[in-house]
Amino acid sequence: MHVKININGKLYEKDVEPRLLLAHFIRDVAGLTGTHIGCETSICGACTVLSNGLAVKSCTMFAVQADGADLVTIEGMAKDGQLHPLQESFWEEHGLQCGYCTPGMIMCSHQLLSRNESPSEAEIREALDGNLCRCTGYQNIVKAVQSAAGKLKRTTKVAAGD
Amino acid sequence: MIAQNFEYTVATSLAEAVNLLQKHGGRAKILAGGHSLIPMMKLRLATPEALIDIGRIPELSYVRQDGDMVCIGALATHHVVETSGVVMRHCQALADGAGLIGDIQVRNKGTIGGSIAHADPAADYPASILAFDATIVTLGPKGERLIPASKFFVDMLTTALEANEIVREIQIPVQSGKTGSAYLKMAQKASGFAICGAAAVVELDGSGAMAKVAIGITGVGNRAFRATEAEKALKGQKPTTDLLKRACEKASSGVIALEDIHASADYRLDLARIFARRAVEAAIERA
Amino acid sequence: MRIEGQFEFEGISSEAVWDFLTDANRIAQCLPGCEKLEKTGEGTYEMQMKIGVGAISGSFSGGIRLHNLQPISQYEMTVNGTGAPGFVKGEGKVQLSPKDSGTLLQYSGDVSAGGAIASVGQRMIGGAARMVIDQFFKCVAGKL
Amino acid sequence: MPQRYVGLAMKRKEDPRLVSGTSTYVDDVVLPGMLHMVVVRSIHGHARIKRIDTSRAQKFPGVVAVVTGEEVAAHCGPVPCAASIPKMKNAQRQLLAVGKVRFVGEPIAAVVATDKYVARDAADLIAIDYEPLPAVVNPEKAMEPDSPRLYDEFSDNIAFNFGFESGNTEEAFKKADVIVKERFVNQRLAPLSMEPRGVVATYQMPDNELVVWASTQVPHLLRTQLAVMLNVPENRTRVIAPEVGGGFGAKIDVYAEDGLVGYLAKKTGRPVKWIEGRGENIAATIHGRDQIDDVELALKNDGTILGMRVKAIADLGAFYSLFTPMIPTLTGLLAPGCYKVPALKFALVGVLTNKMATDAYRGAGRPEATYMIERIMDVAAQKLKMDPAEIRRKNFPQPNEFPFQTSGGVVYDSANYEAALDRALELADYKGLRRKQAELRSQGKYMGIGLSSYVEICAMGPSAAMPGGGWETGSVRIERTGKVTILTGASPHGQGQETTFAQIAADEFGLEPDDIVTIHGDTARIPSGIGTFGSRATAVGGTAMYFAVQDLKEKMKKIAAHLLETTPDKIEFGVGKLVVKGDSGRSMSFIDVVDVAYNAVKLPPGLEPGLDATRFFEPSNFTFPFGTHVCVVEIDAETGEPKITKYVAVDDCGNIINPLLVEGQVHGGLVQGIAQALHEEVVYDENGQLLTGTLMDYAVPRAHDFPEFELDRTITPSPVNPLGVKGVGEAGTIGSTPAVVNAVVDALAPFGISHIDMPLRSEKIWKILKGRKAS
Repeated sequence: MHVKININGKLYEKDVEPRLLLAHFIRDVAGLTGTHIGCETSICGACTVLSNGLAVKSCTMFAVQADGADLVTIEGMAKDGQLHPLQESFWEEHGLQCGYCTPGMIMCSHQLLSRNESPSEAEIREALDGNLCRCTGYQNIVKAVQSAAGKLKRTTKVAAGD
Repeated sequence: MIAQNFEYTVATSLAEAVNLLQKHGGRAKILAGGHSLIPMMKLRLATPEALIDIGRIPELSYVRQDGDMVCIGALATHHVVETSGVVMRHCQALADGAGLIGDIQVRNKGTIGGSIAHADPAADYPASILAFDATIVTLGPKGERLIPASKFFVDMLTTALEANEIVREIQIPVQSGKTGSAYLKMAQKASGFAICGAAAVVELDGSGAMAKVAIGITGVGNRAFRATEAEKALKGQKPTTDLLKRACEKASSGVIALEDIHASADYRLDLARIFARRAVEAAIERA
Repeated sequence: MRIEGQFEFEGISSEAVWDFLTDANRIAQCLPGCEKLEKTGEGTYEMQMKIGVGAISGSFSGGIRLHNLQPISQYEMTVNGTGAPGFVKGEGKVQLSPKDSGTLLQYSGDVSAGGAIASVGQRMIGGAARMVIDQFFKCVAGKL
Repeated sequence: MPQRYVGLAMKRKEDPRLVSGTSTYVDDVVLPGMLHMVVVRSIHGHARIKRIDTSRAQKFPGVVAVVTGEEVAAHCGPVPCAASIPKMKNAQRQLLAVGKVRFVGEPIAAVVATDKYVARDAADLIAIDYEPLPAVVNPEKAMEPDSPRLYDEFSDNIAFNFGFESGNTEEAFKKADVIVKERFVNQRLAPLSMEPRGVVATYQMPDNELVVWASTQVPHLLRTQLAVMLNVPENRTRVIAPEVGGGFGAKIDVYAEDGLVGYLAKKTGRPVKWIEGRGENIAATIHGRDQIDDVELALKNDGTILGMRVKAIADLGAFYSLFTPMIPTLTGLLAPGCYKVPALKFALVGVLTNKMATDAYRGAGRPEATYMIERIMDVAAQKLKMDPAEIRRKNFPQPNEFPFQTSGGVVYDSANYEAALDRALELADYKGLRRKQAELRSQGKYMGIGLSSYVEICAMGPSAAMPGGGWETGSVRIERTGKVTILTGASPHGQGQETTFAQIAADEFGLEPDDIVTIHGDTARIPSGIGTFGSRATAVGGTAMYFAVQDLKEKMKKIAAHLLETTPDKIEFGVGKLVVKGDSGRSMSFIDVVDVAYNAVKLPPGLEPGLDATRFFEPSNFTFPFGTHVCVVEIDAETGEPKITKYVAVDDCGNIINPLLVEGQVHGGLVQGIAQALHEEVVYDENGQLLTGTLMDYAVPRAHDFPEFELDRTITPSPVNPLGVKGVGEAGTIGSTPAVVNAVVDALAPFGISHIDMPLRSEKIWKILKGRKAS
């Protein structure tokens, strides 16, 4: 089946088997290897991307389901060479060690902050239920999300002329 | 990680999906959010010959109040259900349950129709669906059918849906009077599925007595069930700590409980009693 | 996983139940998803089954063996099947006793599985086995 | 020169590529013409293989090769084991099973095809006829004479016996006022790095050049083992560990798939890739722990320890992986914990069962020791009606007693155990917690406070104690432009050596960390090395690098002295320059000295050009970090569910290069140790079926399972290395497990409980709450 998927503003199209996982389309067809695969059962969240603005696990979708969708992957977060505040905060707060879960963590945190601009610690911990990290013990990830929330609010305020 | 190949068709309407199901004669599956089906396909425990994708039928993802009914389209995602003002106002337990399914990503994609049609014995929705006496509206070759919740969940992974039928809508009667509802669960640590989940819907009369009590329990048996004996013991009574405790002792009577490495049958049965009572207490609190 | 249970055949004699349950051709009529059942020896049968519980399903080839037959009160049965998702095996004892005007059937045994089924489906194996067994006996009662 | 970067909480140099998705893990390596391998694995715990029919798979379009056991065994050596114990049975296995399978997940056949989807489909077409055999999964049953035997050639399943006695335990127990005993079980765990294993290999004739990309902690060890296993020249073999997504010990091992991919690349003449699925990862990547310890402790009435006896059973699984037999012996070394235990008897039996092999998992042998000593200390305190803090304090060696020879046979380098205990108690408000506990108990609520004072063995280690050597290498090269390149054999997988090594070198040279690049994980670029495990990267690898830096500094001082017309001992390094001591006006810039070294015209007579040094560092001893953790739990009185409400960790890992990274290591370690106490367990049924084969059943902890940890530290430098560092990679894991279990047992003290086995699932606690009335 022929699918067209827009990823980070660029259109990728290919004839694919219906069973091709979206995660494999992103990695193998589009060559965007920042999206990782860490489990088989929709638990670990390493493969999280935004599909039409919603955080989804790209290993639990077939590429054909995303035909026509707009995706954002970790590679699409930085703009003009400038890291996204979430990426910056993960760096500053040491919210990663081996880095394998990090793209998924950032994409899911992005979803959280788009729905809740100042989440509490408990809300952040709950929101990351679908993303496993084996290195950091999560504490610095929580801090990173809090820090990014602050930065994003400031940016919004500046943009709004506050 | 890699599913067996299958034929894939996008259905543009439910009627078309029903036709396609018929064409494949039981060897096709409906794909909505895919969160129950795709993991099973990747492990090759499910090997459907064809998938009929109803995920693109736009008019099926709604929550609205229609007179004395809350109507939820089969494709409403858990996130939509969790955050719907209508659901929160009229059937809070369902929103509670939706918010406890999986995680953000799963709730963004998984649908209420897909979940109840899959009828996992540890799914969250069925407890509330039963407690609210919901009606499941289905579409099949012979047209629409209204299936009461009490008849819908037949057994483990088995519903009253015919092979050619699809869930179209879930209808929940708007609760009258001073009614509250709540859903609580103990999640299995790895999967997040319910080891036990309990939904309670309680209506209080002017005197503070429980005019109506409904308790649905999931995760414990082969299918979700109503704790009818506990309900009977509570109905018409004024809630006291002692009464709630005694009545909810009956929440799992007669149930054959599931058993796995995460919880024994005895534990599940006791959790049913504990969570039934806690859900009733929480529902009263909200009434 | 240990499972046990019982089933009541109301108004059906133990002889009738026994005859049915030890006749391969009739067993085949009620085994869910049974596509082929062939007698290969005294009390042993080969079979092809497509077992499905909801969305989960698989094709299995295997056999049934009936042993320690004590007409008309009890026998033992071993069922096994192997397929792409792994294997399933059940070993158990079936006991018949008259009850009122009918027959009470009690069964107890072990169900085990291997491969993907075991590693993924363990929480459901006991329940699914009970469900399949129950369907089977309901079908038997219907045919009698 | 003042420290400008060592001790600073610097952001990591490796992170920009990791947060932007541009880093390269093994699965991101794509080569022209690359084939994909899928492994067919045993679905039985124990069975004979009667027949394997690969004909349908061979014919499947897109399939390039299908291989089975006999063929591979004829060309490749077995899965390697580097550890050895006197008189142990040789339980090694071939890369693909020959004749028999001994655990679920054991590789039986491999398919390579042009596409991973095709390879997966073809794998389903391989038909294997098994003759199932009775399995044995319980190590005590496996030791019985009539148990099913895993190896026909062995008389039983006992792999080895190991033990020692120091001091006179018999006398100690005779003299004792009190003897406490308990059985402690460390359940089986899955290391579960988020990046599963993966291998890509190419093999090029006619030079017989094998290049392997692998997710490994030990590229150089892997290279040697692959060369031997595949019979290829080691000096034509190159191993690259690109970005490695976590290891936790499991990526030290050399696996069957590593050899298979290499063999198939050679056989097909094309690059081959294999990426492990999570199910394969849980079934066929090494497991950790799985040890039973029967412990007896002899004490005086005042709480003084007189002696200890341990009978340990280690469930090794079905075969030996790289270090399998060695790991449980480490438990003996650390059995006394941070206490004076004058007499110790340790007897260990290693047992073979129908499960995946165990090996080093974060802590490796030391968590088992710490768990048993820290639990038995609480059991003793309960019996003697002493406060758990006081019984610990009573038995600590004092700071002036270090180096401290233990009855475990090791010499602890340096410590002040009491200081860490006091700080932890203060931070946790221990007295206040005890008051609150009494109050809650009177209301029928169960809150528990658990302590764990731990010591552990880090900086692995002296070569005498390490199969394959315990040294590490560091090479430092100053480029002509003055930039510094560090090459380290301590190949990281998340630890941040690119940053910490740059911090150390920057301070030594008076440069900026941005001037310094640390290269790792490529045997063609790094001359030699061992790898990162056993909390050794900074203490051993960092020290090697530090010594190489000193060599270069000496050389640069000679050059500067020559040109500034003084002697090298009068030269010191300042920021960006070399200065004559006490005469800051006389100096040469760093880059000018470098320039002289390379232009080689103005060099002092006899000095070679260039600035490049390599050092091997052989540590004289391990290092011994320590600390005290305090855990507070509350128990749901109905469901039994335990909830951690407070966690305080005071750790001492010697000097600190980067506090941000140290905290990160502690956080991660805590979560893994706490998860062992509460959630994680690899479960096999009695037939050897793996019941926790996916993340739907194996519970990796999530963010919401934890409170915010409160951390502090004491600093007791190690005398073992010039940096004074001890290592911190495993401390959190080792210290936390007993603290949690002690807290839960403490919460349930009113029920007369002295022990509960891990993991502390709610149901186990519920049974206690149900079974007995609180006193």
